[in-house]
Amino acid sequence: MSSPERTWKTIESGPYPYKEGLHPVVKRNYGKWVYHEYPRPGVLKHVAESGDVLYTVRGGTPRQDSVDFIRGLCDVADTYADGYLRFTTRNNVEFLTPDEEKVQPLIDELESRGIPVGGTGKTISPIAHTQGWLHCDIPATDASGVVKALMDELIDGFRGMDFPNKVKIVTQCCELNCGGQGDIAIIVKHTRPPRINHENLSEICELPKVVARCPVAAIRPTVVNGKKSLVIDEEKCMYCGACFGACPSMEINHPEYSKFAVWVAGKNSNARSKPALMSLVAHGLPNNPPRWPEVSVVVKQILDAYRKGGRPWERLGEWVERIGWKQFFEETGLTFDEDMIDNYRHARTTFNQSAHVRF
Amino acid sequence: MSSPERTWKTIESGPYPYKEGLHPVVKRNYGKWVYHEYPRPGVLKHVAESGDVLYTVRGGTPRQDSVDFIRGLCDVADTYADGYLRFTTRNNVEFLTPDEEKVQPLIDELESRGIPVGGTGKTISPIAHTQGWLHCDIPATDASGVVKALMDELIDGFRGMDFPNKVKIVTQCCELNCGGQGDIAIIVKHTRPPRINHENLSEICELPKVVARCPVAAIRPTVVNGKKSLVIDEEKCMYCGACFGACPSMEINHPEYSKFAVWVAGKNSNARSKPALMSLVAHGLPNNPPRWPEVSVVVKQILDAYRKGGRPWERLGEWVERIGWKQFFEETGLTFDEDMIDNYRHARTTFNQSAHVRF
Amino acid sequence: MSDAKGAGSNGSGNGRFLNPTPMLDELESGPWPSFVTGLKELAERTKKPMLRGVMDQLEYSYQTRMGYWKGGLVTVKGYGAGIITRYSMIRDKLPEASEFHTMRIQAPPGLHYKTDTLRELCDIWEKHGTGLIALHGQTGDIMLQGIEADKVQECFDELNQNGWDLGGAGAGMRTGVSCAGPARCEQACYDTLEMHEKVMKHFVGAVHRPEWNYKFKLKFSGCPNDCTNSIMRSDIAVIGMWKDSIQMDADEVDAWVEKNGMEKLVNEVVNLCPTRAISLKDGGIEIDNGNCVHCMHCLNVMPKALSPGKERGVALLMGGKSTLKVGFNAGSMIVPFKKMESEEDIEEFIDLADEIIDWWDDNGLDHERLGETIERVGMKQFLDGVGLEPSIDMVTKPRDNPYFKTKY
Amino acid sequence: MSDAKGAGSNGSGNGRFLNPTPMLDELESGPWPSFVTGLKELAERTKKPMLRGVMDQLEYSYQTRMGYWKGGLVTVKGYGAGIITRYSMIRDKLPEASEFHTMRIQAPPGLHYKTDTLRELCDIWEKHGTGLIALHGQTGDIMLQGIEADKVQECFDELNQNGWDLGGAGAGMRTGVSCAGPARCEQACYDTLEMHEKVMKHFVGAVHRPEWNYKFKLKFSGCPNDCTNSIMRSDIAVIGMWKDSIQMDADEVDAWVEKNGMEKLVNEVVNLCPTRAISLKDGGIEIDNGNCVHCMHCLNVMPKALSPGKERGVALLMGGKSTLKVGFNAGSMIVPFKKMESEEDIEEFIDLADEIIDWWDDNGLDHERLGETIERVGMKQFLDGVGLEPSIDMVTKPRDNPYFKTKY
Ligand code: SRM
Ligand code: SRM
Ligand code: SRM
Ligand code: SRM
Ligand code: SF4
Ligand code: SF4
Ligand code: SF4
Ligand code: SF4
Ligand code: SF4
Ligand code: SF4
Ligand code: SF4
Ligand code: SF4
Repeated sequence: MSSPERTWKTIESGPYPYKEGLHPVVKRNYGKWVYHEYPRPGVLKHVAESGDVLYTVRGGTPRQDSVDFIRGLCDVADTYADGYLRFTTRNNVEFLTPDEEKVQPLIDELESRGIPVGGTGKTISPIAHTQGWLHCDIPATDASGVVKALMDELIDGFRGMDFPNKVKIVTQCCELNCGGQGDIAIIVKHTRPPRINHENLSEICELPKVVARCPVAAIRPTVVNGKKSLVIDEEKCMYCGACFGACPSMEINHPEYSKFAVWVAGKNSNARSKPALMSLVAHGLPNNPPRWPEVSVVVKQILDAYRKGGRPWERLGEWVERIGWKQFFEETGLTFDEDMIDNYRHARTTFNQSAHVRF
Repeated sequence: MSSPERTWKTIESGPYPYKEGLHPVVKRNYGKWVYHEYPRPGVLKHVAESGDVLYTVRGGTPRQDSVDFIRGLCDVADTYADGYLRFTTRNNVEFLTPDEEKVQPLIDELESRGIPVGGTGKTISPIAHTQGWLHCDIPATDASGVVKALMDELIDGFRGMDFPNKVKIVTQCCELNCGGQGDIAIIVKHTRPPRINHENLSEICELPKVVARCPVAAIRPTVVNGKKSLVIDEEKCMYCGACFGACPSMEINHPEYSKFAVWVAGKNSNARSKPALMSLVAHGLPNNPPRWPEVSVVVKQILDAYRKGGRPWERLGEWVERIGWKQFFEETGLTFDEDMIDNYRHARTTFNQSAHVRF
Repeated sequence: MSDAKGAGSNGSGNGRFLNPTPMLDELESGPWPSFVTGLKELAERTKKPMLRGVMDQLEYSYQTRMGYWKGGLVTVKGYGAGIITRYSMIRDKLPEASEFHTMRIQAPPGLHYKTDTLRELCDIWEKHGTGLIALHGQTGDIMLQGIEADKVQECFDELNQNGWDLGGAGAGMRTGVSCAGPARCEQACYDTLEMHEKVMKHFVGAVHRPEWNYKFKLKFSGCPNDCTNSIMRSDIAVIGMWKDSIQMDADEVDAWVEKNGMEKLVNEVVNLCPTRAISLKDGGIEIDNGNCVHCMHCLNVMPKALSPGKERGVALLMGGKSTLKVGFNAGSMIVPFKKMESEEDIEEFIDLADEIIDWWDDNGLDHERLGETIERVGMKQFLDGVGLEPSIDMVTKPRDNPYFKTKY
Repeated sequence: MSDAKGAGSNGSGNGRFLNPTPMLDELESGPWPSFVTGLKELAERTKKPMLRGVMDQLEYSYQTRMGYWKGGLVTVKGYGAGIITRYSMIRDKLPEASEFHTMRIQAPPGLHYKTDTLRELCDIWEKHGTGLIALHGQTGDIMLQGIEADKVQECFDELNQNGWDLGGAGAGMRTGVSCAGPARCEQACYDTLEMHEKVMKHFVGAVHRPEWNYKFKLKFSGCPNDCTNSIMRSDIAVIGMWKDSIQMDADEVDAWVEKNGMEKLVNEVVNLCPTRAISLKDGGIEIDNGNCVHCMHCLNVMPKALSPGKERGVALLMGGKSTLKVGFNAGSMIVPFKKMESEEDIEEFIDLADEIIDWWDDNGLDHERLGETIERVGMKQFLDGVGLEPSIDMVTKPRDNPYFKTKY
């Protein structure tokens, strides 16, 4: 692949050096910040020991950016932010400037370019993004599309700051969950066992590895038409798709039987309550491109109830914890069903081992 | 076994009829009680809708009673309680009377007979009892003895009412725990694998049942000196003694290697917090009859710290929950060690999956 | 210490019936009533050799730190359970206690006795056995401790003629336990004694002739204080419950505050409600009953002012058991509320219990308790199997992993 | 819908380069910036066939609700990872996107850029690849999306000459993520950017030549707010921590109360402290620091008045990972506090991380993350293996079952 006349000797440099990209005000006050404020949605104001002030204006991006889009961001940064910009851990772009007067023009410029300003404080951050049909080899849906469709509907939440606390939403184009946890998560849930392509399985996959990948030991070796292959015990299989990641012949994806599930109450921060895992609250939603309206409906039901019922600083899961899950289902209009009762390895620890009950 | 001339035909009557034993005041106000008070330690006062009042005087027993002792209780009941008495679910005896004037003489009579009066309200109930060396076929220690020795030391706690809340203590003469859960539990903990008696194993035990009893699949069939027998994978075995219950040839008990462990923070009631499982806080204590002084020391350390630190109504586990386990170990002077980190089936759910930490 | 002091000799020495038991004797001092003293006095009075033998063997256990009983099989006509058989492993050394069987007798629900009844029981037992009785075993039986195999049937017959029946043992239904309940407690939400009696009468055959995978226990607590520890110790825990609002007597709330002060009201009532369902109002309190989880705390603190609601019944928690194999397992909420007022309500419970036991007996492994079967097979399968509707009350939260099979 | 509309044709029709993509086009409306619009504009401007092919294939995916990429193996000289290889499964139908590989590039810690740097990157990428860039991947890489295999090396060489290096993939160390930290946040308890850079430089070989059981991730959050979600997404989560007392500026507390009122102080600060470590005092607050669990809440609400203590460093949580096989696993506290001020402190961390990775690589199974290995083998064994002392900080409570092997 590499051309023979290559002369460059690779430098294994690791991360790109961070110092180069720091705004001078950042450099001067590095480690010396004292507090922050929210002058308005989409804007942070950080004040340093030195008295220096730094404004941050935050804008949303599609994450799958074109060089044109990025060059546009650079133009904005050059004009309003001394030629520096940063990205957040959640795909937002941030422009840093010490000049208060530049803030409003900067906002105007971004909005005029179609880049919404917001996502700070007690609000909806943009939805964490994964690859989907655009690039991944195992997706059952498209991440960018789901995110775009949903953010179109949640844009007021992104632009405002009137939720009880931050709302972190994630999407995942398969059950491996590259997007991590969130207050709300939209995740593919398969509803049928993989169909096995016996033709090519033994040629392209390492059989023992595939067998080992299954969490419930549902896969056994077999021979089909004289070829080594695998067979699935359909009683055991719960359609997780782990085997598909190990072997493309274990075809788990299906236009009809790869549905959506919605999860809530995940939390990564340690603020107040401990970090918490997400819980399943809706499933069987159709995988319905290009705008997945059924998903939006559920997400909005949840957000509405949370916005109405949550107290200041309560994350979504903390709100549920306070009012109880029964109330959660009542207020969101979602329906609890038997599949939501855990039956996996630590199921017992989720049973209500008490007489505590609400009526 | 039954003699040939037997003429009686068994009546399968089940529980002894309860109505016969109810005190007339109880009968009259059955289901019509309104509230209770604690006039003094060891005495309850229940008041009924009708205005009727019922005093209960509670006394401690050894549980392993002689007919003489029981007849003595009957004498007391005949004199002071209209010929009725009851036992609590925790082996205390209770005398019921509507006459306030009888209460003090009743107490005096009991105490003069060596029956301590107490155990009500926020206090130490007598220790729940199991069979031990006196009767069981698998005990590593004696329950009655441990209880007697400890209660001698805790008698003030039984007689007073100055704990934050009730303290329920249990002992267990093997790891099967017939005594259930408590705020404090004293339980045998074996520290070596069973020694197998290959001589008689296959004669007296069903091998597959023994194999199946092991929770960690440490037992395999083997042949020793031409006889079918079993062998233990000592890497896997964690000395639980489950196999011994299924087969006396799996000799787990040992004068030296059957130690004691102390557990705390079990809770059965639903009051305030949910029922909770006990946690291990001390182990490796010697099985030291006839008075097991090392156990008493630990129990008293725990009780002292709880009495000092607990707030009104806080059960022992709730106190720990509030102050944190780190503080518990500091205040009791006990030492946390690696064995106290769970490594069993649901271990992960006990890990501190957060950055929450006290210094 | 392989040689028990004085063991095996025949009470020679200090002119007393018993042999020396120096270690046990150390348990005679101290303020708590001593079972050793009780045993010694009983033995000295009755001169029963079995009692001397038992004391010798117990002393020997204290010296050697080992137990010396082994099991066996003794039963009464028509029954397969109820006698816990004990043969000595050191009968050649200490022959007097070569047998020491226990008869488990079902006590009256609530454990209320007339003295006549107890005296009768003592007399029968002293006649056939040692005269040693445990009041009560952890499963609620009267345990008559110490009888020879060949006396068991006649003893049982006499007991049975007086209204007593054997309790459970082995892989069957076990003896039940109920709390004082309506007999002496204002918190009772149903008649624990009546239900206990009726239900155990239904299961009497299963008590006497065990033929399931393993034991099965029922306990009856009148309210969520759970004075029978049913949640941790019974396959089905029947716990009193109410469905409507806590009954509040506003005057008594005022009286309470008058007497105890506002600080105590806040610190010991308001602040300790687990869901913060209680708030201050007009110098008293207001309860958000929709958010009350029926923990009992406020009712415990102010029993005169607060009582369970009027719509009363039971909650059923299933799967509680002790440590064996899986570690302590607390029962979990399966039926949050069920009326329990009439015969029919009890019948309905019995039908459900039968259904559950059938399912468990079909799906369980040998020596596997209900809770273990549910955990292994899955709650969903259990609910399907016994025909119960899933509800959010059964779990603390919906599942946190996607590993489930769907129907659609 | 097996026939993608217009797919495979060469942009004939409406005079534009791209083929019709009716479903995708529906994602062009609405206020949120559209990746479709971005992609279309890029394609129309650059006329890169690969982009047209990708749009066609994506449209086809939308129509058929299936994905059509499969993996392969492409790499650069000396490296075994960093390129995510994609070949089309429908290349005969849509040949223009028969290859669509991604180059993962390690971004600067903290994700701060000079515009020059970014423009340079864009230029290089547009030269060799499609011009489509994800800023950033969930693991923190810059993802240059869409290049052919035979252009990868030359593209990499040019990038590398400009200071860029590839990120991780496969069973090795992965690219790190760090929060804004001291660069733009007052809560940072250590220098997340510096530590990220140093540590990832150490592991650079393990990033490029994966040879462990499975992937291994590090994330650096400056404080327990954990703005990198490290606890759920990294095998070792490095989270800022302080050991002494929260620094309080009493005047600023007063100013806060002045501005926001006492009610808000109680409702939003005092009452929300998880351990109730905060009490009212003299119109302000008092913090029982021994009972503070470092949750950050009070500091978040009153950043001007409260800051982390002076004795700062990191806590290390281990075992976080996503859903595969075991369900989401949150990392758990292993090292509650470690100074992190000097080069040596970073070195010490690296030594520990090496130790842990060695243990995991020795004891783990294929495709088993650190957290899974710890769960399977046991925390005690893990601690023994890596030479760490057990502490109560590691668990929420001591074990509730007796199933452990003792040493005595
Ligand atoms: C910029 C960013 C860090 C970065 O290096 O890029 C960041 C920046 C700040 N975070 Fe964060 N957080 C950032 C991602 C996160 C994440 C991770 C994520 O979004 O995926 C979390 C964990 C979320 C979770 O728990 O699932 C996170 C949990 C917090 C919290 C805790 C909130 C809570 O109550 O649970 C705070 C405290 C607060 O809100 O005052 C916080 C506070 C802050 C502060 C106020 C810190 C400061 O003093 O400067 C910063 C401004 C927050 C704001 O926008 O309101 N940041 N913060 C990230 C912006 C993401 C975005 O574009 O939306
Ligand atoms: C007599 C007895 C029931 C029986 O049928 O025999 C009983 C009787 C009462 N219990 Fe109980 N409980 C009895 C065993 C229990 C048990 C089980 C046990 O002891 O093994 C528990 C569960 C313990 C646990 O959680 O591990 C129990 C947990 C309670 C509670 C909840 C305490 C808490 O805050 O957690 C209350 C409420 C209270 O104390 O006000 C309570 C309250 C009461 C009241 C006040 C109920 C009433 O209004 O009459 C009775 C007097 C209590 C007292 O002595 O202070 N009873 N109570 C049992 C006496 C046992 C003994 O001799 O010590
Ligand atoms: C006598 C008694 C202890 C006592 O002194 O009170 C007792 C004694 C024995 N229990 Fe128990 N259990 C007794 C109540 C309990 C309880 C408490 C309860 O019922 O509320 C439990 C915990 C609750 C539960 O059922 O889990 C209990 C949990 C066990 C277990 C562990 C069961 C488990 O699933 O974890 C075993 C082991 C077994 O069944 O193999 C066991 C086994 C035994 C055996 C049969 C030992 C054996 O396998 O040979 C003991 C016979 C002792 C004897 O010589 O009399 N015993 N056992 C209790 C029965 C008296 C009665 O009938 O009233
Ligand atoms: C590109 C990216 C999603 C994105 O669009 O941002 C991604 C994409 C893939 N992930 Fe991921 N993961 C990405 C971040 C994550 C994260 C988040 C993180 O790193 O913080 C997670 C959750 C945290 C974790 O590591 O557990 C994640 C958990 C997984 C898993 C499940 C791991 C597990 O133990 O549960 C797999 C499956 C596997 O490794 O077999 C996986 C596998 C994959 C594969 C390689 C699918 C496969 O096996 O073929 C995907 C390649 C997609 C592609 O075509 O580019 N990816 N993956 C992210 C990497 C970009 C980058 O380098 O910056
Ligand atoms: S979530 Fe699944 S489909 Fe989506 S990028 Fe990750 S591995 Fe691919
Ligand atoms: S989908 Fe999951 S459960 Fe089913 S065979 Fe594959 S790995 Fe096993
Ligand atoms: S705890 Fe063990 S030794 Fe004691 S009575 Fe129960 S089974 Fe026997
Ligand atoms: S003692 Fe327990 S772990 Fe060991 S072999 Fe016996 S049953 Fe198995
Ligand atoms: S369980 Fe409830 S009803 Fe029964 S005695 Fe205890 S407090 Fe009373
Ligand atoms: S019973 Fe318990 S949950 Fe209900 S209001 Fe009273 S204290 Fe609160
Ligand atoms: S993790 Fe802490 S230090 Fe880092 S950006 Fe978030 S709040 Fe600031
Ligand atoms: S940091 Fe959290 S735990 Fe500590 S005092 Fe503040 S609110 Fe309480």
